[in-house]
Amino acid sequence: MKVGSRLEILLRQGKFVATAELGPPKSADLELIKKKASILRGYADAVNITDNQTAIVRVSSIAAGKIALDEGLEPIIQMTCRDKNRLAMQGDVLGAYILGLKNLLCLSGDHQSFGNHPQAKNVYDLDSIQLVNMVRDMRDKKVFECGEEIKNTKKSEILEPRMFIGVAANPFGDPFEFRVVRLAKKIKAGADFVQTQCIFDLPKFKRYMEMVTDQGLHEKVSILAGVMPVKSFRVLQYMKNNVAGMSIPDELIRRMKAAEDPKAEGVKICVEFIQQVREIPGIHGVHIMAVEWEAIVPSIVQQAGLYPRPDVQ
Amino acid sequence: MDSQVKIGIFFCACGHIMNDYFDMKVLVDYAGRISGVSSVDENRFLCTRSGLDWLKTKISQSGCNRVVIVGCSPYLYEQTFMKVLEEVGLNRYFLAIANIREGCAWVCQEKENLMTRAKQILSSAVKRAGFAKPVEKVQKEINQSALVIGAGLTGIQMALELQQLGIRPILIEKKPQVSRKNPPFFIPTTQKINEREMFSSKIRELRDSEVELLTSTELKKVAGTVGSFQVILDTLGKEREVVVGSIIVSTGSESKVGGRFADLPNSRRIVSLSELKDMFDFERRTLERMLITADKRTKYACFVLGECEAYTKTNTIMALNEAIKLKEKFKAEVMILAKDISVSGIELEALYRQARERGVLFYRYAEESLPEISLEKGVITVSLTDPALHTDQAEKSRPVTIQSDLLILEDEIYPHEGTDLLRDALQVNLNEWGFFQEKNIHLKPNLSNKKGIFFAGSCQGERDIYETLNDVRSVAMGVYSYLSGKSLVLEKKVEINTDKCALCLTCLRSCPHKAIKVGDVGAGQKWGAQVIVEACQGCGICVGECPAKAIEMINYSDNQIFSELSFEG
Amino acid sequence: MIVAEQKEISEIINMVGDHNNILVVGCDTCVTVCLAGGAKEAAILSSALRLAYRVKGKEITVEATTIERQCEIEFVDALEPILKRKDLVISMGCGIGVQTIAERFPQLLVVPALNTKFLGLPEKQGVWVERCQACGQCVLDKTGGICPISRCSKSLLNGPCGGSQNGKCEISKDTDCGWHLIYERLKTLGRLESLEEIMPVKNWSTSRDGGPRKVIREDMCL
Amino acid sequence: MMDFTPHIVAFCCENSAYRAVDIAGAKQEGYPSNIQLCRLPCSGKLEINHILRAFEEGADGVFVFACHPDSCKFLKGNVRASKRIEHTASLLEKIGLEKERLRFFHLSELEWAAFLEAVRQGNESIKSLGPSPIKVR
Repeated sequence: MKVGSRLEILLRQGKFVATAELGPPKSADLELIKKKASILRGYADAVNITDNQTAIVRVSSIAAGKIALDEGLEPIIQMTCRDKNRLAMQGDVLGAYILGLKNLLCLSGDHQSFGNHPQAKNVYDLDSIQLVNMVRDMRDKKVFECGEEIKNTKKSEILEPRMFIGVAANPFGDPFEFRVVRLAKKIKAGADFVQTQCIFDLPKFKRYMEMVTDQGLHEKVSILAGVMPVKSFRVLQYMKNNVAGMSIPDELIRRMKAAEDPKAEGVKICVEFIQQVREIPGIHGVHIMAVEWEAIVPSIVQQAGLYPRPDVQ
Repeated sequence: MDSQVKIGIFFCACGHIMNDYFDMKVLVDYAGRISGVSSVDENRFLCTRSGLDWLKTKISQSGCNRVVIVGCSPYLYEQTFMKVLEEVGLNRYFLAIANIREGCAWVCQEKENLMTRAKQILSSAVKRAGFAKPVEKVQKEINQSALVIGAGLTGIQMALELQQLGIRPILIEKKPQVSRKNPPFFIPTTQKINEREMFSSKIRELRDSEVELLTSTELKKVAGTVGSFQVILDTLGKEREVVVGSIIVSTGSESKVGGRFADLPNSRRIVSLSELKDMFDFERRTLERMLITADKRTKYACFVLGECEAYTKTNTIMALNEAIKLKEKFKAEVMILAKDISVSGIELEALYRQARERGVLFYRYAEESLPEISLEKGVITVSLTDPALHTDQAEKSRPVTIQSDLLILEDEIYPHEGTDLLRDALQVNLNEWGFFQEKNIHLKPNLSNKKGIFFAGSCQGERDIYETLNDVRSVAMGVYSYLSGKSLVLEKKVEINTDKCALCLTCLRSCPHKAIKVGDVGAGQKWGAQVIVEACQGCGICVGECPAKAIEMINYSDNQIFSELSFEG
Repeated sequence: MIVAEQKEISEIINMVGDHNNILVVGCDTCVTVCLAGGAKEAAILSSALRLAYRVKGKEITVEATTIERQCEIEFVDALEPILKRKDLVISMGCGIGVQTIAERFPQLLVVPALNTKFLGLPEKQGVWVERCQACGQCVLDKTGGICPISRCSKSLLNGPCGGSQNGKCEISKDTDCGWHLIYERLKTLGRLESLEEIMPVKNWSTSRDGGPRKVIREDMCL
Repeated sequence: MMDFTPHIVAFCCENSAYRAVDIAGAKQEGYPSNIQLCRLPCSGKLEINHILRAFEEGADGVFVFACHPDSCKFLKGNVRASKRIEHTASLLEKIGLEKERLRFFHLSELEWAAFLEAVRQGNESIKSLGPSPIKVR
């Protein structure tokens, strides 16, 4: 056991885990975080706390993560390379750890041109792979990126932050063949678990997973398949046209369009996907990305037969 | 302005015309007071022999070194006056023309503006002459040969005529052989000419001549300019370079069934006009089977025209010719359906009359009631409403239904395949229908936009046989006018100041004639852009583009252009 | 070369303000080549300024000249005789040119007519693209000759992010994904395996992040 | 609108418009005599600062006559001209001159009648704009 987080324990035990997402508010609204947390409590083994998601300013992921922790959730803190340099990142890792946060998802981050501050200067001091490597070295080698040991004074004890390290993987980005290589690189850099981009194109995902299992990568890392409930066909259409690195079959859009109750259909599709990805060799869980629709997560978890969630002994 | 410059001004009264419009005394007076002017003289008729002699003497006597002629349009006598300048030892570009006849006298409707405008034109011309710089001449050897592209009737005739004029022709043909089996697309205007026989005899003539014929050969690349084009030819993948003085495009055109009926199902009984023409020559039996049978029933042949466009001349000529032949050879009932029959052209009215006399029936249809064609179990049915056919005033025209044994549709005539590639290689223009575009349809119908490159025949669009042969004759004369001498004099109209050149390559990229090279300017000098005089056509686009103002067009310098922008007088 | 772009004329007019004896200085090097500030542009700008002020009913004197390289003190020296009585210099050089003139003539107000954009090349006539960010530590040997620092929107060093699709970057469908290009190039070169290596954290101190930079070649110093 | 006689400079390609103007002259049809001609070897030779200079010299309008699209003797000269003119027009507008003072026409060498029509109509449109605001007062 590297860290002993709830997420790590469940994965070690071979449980099929379910994680969800909690987007911090765009204002100093403490109650909203608490409300979202109470919805998810008991339905997700761990919850991603996004970091200025889509480059829009929100409550910091560590602060929101601490609230969520106090509300009884197991947070996965997201950290992007866009907004922080290596100093800020390492400081935040230390800070998050002493607040009791034990899971960290390392991301490149959406380019700032998408968000509400397109004129901002981006940082990208590190890329996500280098971030993984740095956080792993902090944990396992007990050193900062510069090589210095993590301790206060020469004589004092080393007290390193111990993070269970996650990465994202997009099986649908291009060049397709490189996607598995990139995953392997992330594992080599120190990733403990992987959450994939949300899956709409199951056949393509299966092809990707075959390449992953061929290389035995699923044995080195826990892979959680990303799924997303959508409220209408327009969301799918929007993502197809505007979100880079997405593969959305037209057939799915047609199905959503034809549905009498699109929301219910969206949930139904999501549940179907969960059941189908569960069958794919090498999948250790699902990550339910109900963006700004946290309230639907309990019902999805129940319908997918994933309720109740296991306790950690 | 250079203080060495002495401008001589010479007024031409154009007989008495100028005096009718201007107070010449005032103008002469005005001219004399413009700075830089050293002499002002008047003559009654500068363009006459005696006038020109007078001019020559006057220039020499006055000692002026720039000349301004005040008279008529530069399009009329500019070249003549330039020659005079050369004869007295001045550069031909030390000339400016103040066109106060076409540009002023005949323009100004308000009498009170006449003098002001004339003075304005005069002062601009003087300034322009003041800034004139000598244009250097470059002698260039001429290659007395010509490349003819396409060995159809036009190309062959072209090559033969050039040879007669003492210009060595190289005739290239894309197809593996030139034979009457692959007839070119051209149209005789009358029954008197059998174009296939004519073509055959031309092929024989070609074989007996010394014309160099290269089959299976295409043009790949062209460099250089009139007098010396370097052409890369490709014969079945093997490349070779030839140098020719001129290039003539005679690639012809192609045809296919066009218009609404292009998609009719395949049937031996539905043919295009040109297919019918071929059948007469090569598949007479098939026609006979269709149109002559034992049952003595009258056989019908029906032409439908006007599908591609309202009227195309070649289609009309072909239809009339073929209709007469069908009538004569097979005694068939022949009908021509058309929106309009117009027959302007040599002997065409007679051809139409002949067709009527032989009993060809003409039906007219209107734009709003196009003929319908159906094909069922091998039976062709054509139905139309002829607005001229009605029994009663009140009654609407009754539809006519024809069951036809042979249906002949119009050809769509389009540029030969590969025309686009040839355009790119030659750097010439195509017109809106994709045919080669003449420089000026009325004045210079066979010239391309590039000196030394000509078009002949139906590569320029529809041509009948007379027009084709006319093209050949006029192009042959055009080629001769360039290549009859031993050398060609080129002018270096554009100058690049390599000290100013930033080597940005803008001119190299934007020159439409690839007349710029960038490289070593000369021993010991720095790199710079240079003009390739032979290729330069003198458009000045490079001057317009150069960001360093390193390129100057010698007689369109900034100062000279500015001379024409100020308002005074 | 340095690629620059002319500022909006309205912005230049604002900078001119009440000055009325102005010298527009073009530069014969990079900005001539990128068609932003050569002799021709200098002539156009001075003419445009004269016109703009005349529209407002004011006559101003605007002269134009160009010098070989605005980034060399010796060439800038050549301006001295024509600077007399000038109350404003508009530099059509890159940012370096503006500063060199300002440094050489500290009493004089020098303003920029261009926005200096990047180090790049013309992709075709009239279109320039960035190729180098002058990071001070070239990695082109590892990336098949395609620069990830300048051509990846996020300057990533370990391959394309999740936003790469159909060879395009997530920021716009008109922008090539730099890493996709690198991938394709390395594939052509048969060197894809080099992408499996993790490229370590970059030392950005050689870039602007290390403060104003300086190159010293001791043996060449006089 | 006040009645005044505008100063107009017409840049003419000598392969098309300059010839058409000449024919118009020979036809003795008459056209506004305030149109001053400047002969160019091709409209592609026209530079932006020539246009600006004409305005500086007091022109109320500048007309540019080029060959028809796809009919340039030099293939692309008229295309280059039209792009430069578009650029110049936007520059004029930004410095406070109406962009309508700069006009671009296509003409072939035989279209003298079209030339007459263009200058008459162009002359009227410049008249309606009034004198150039930069005219030396």
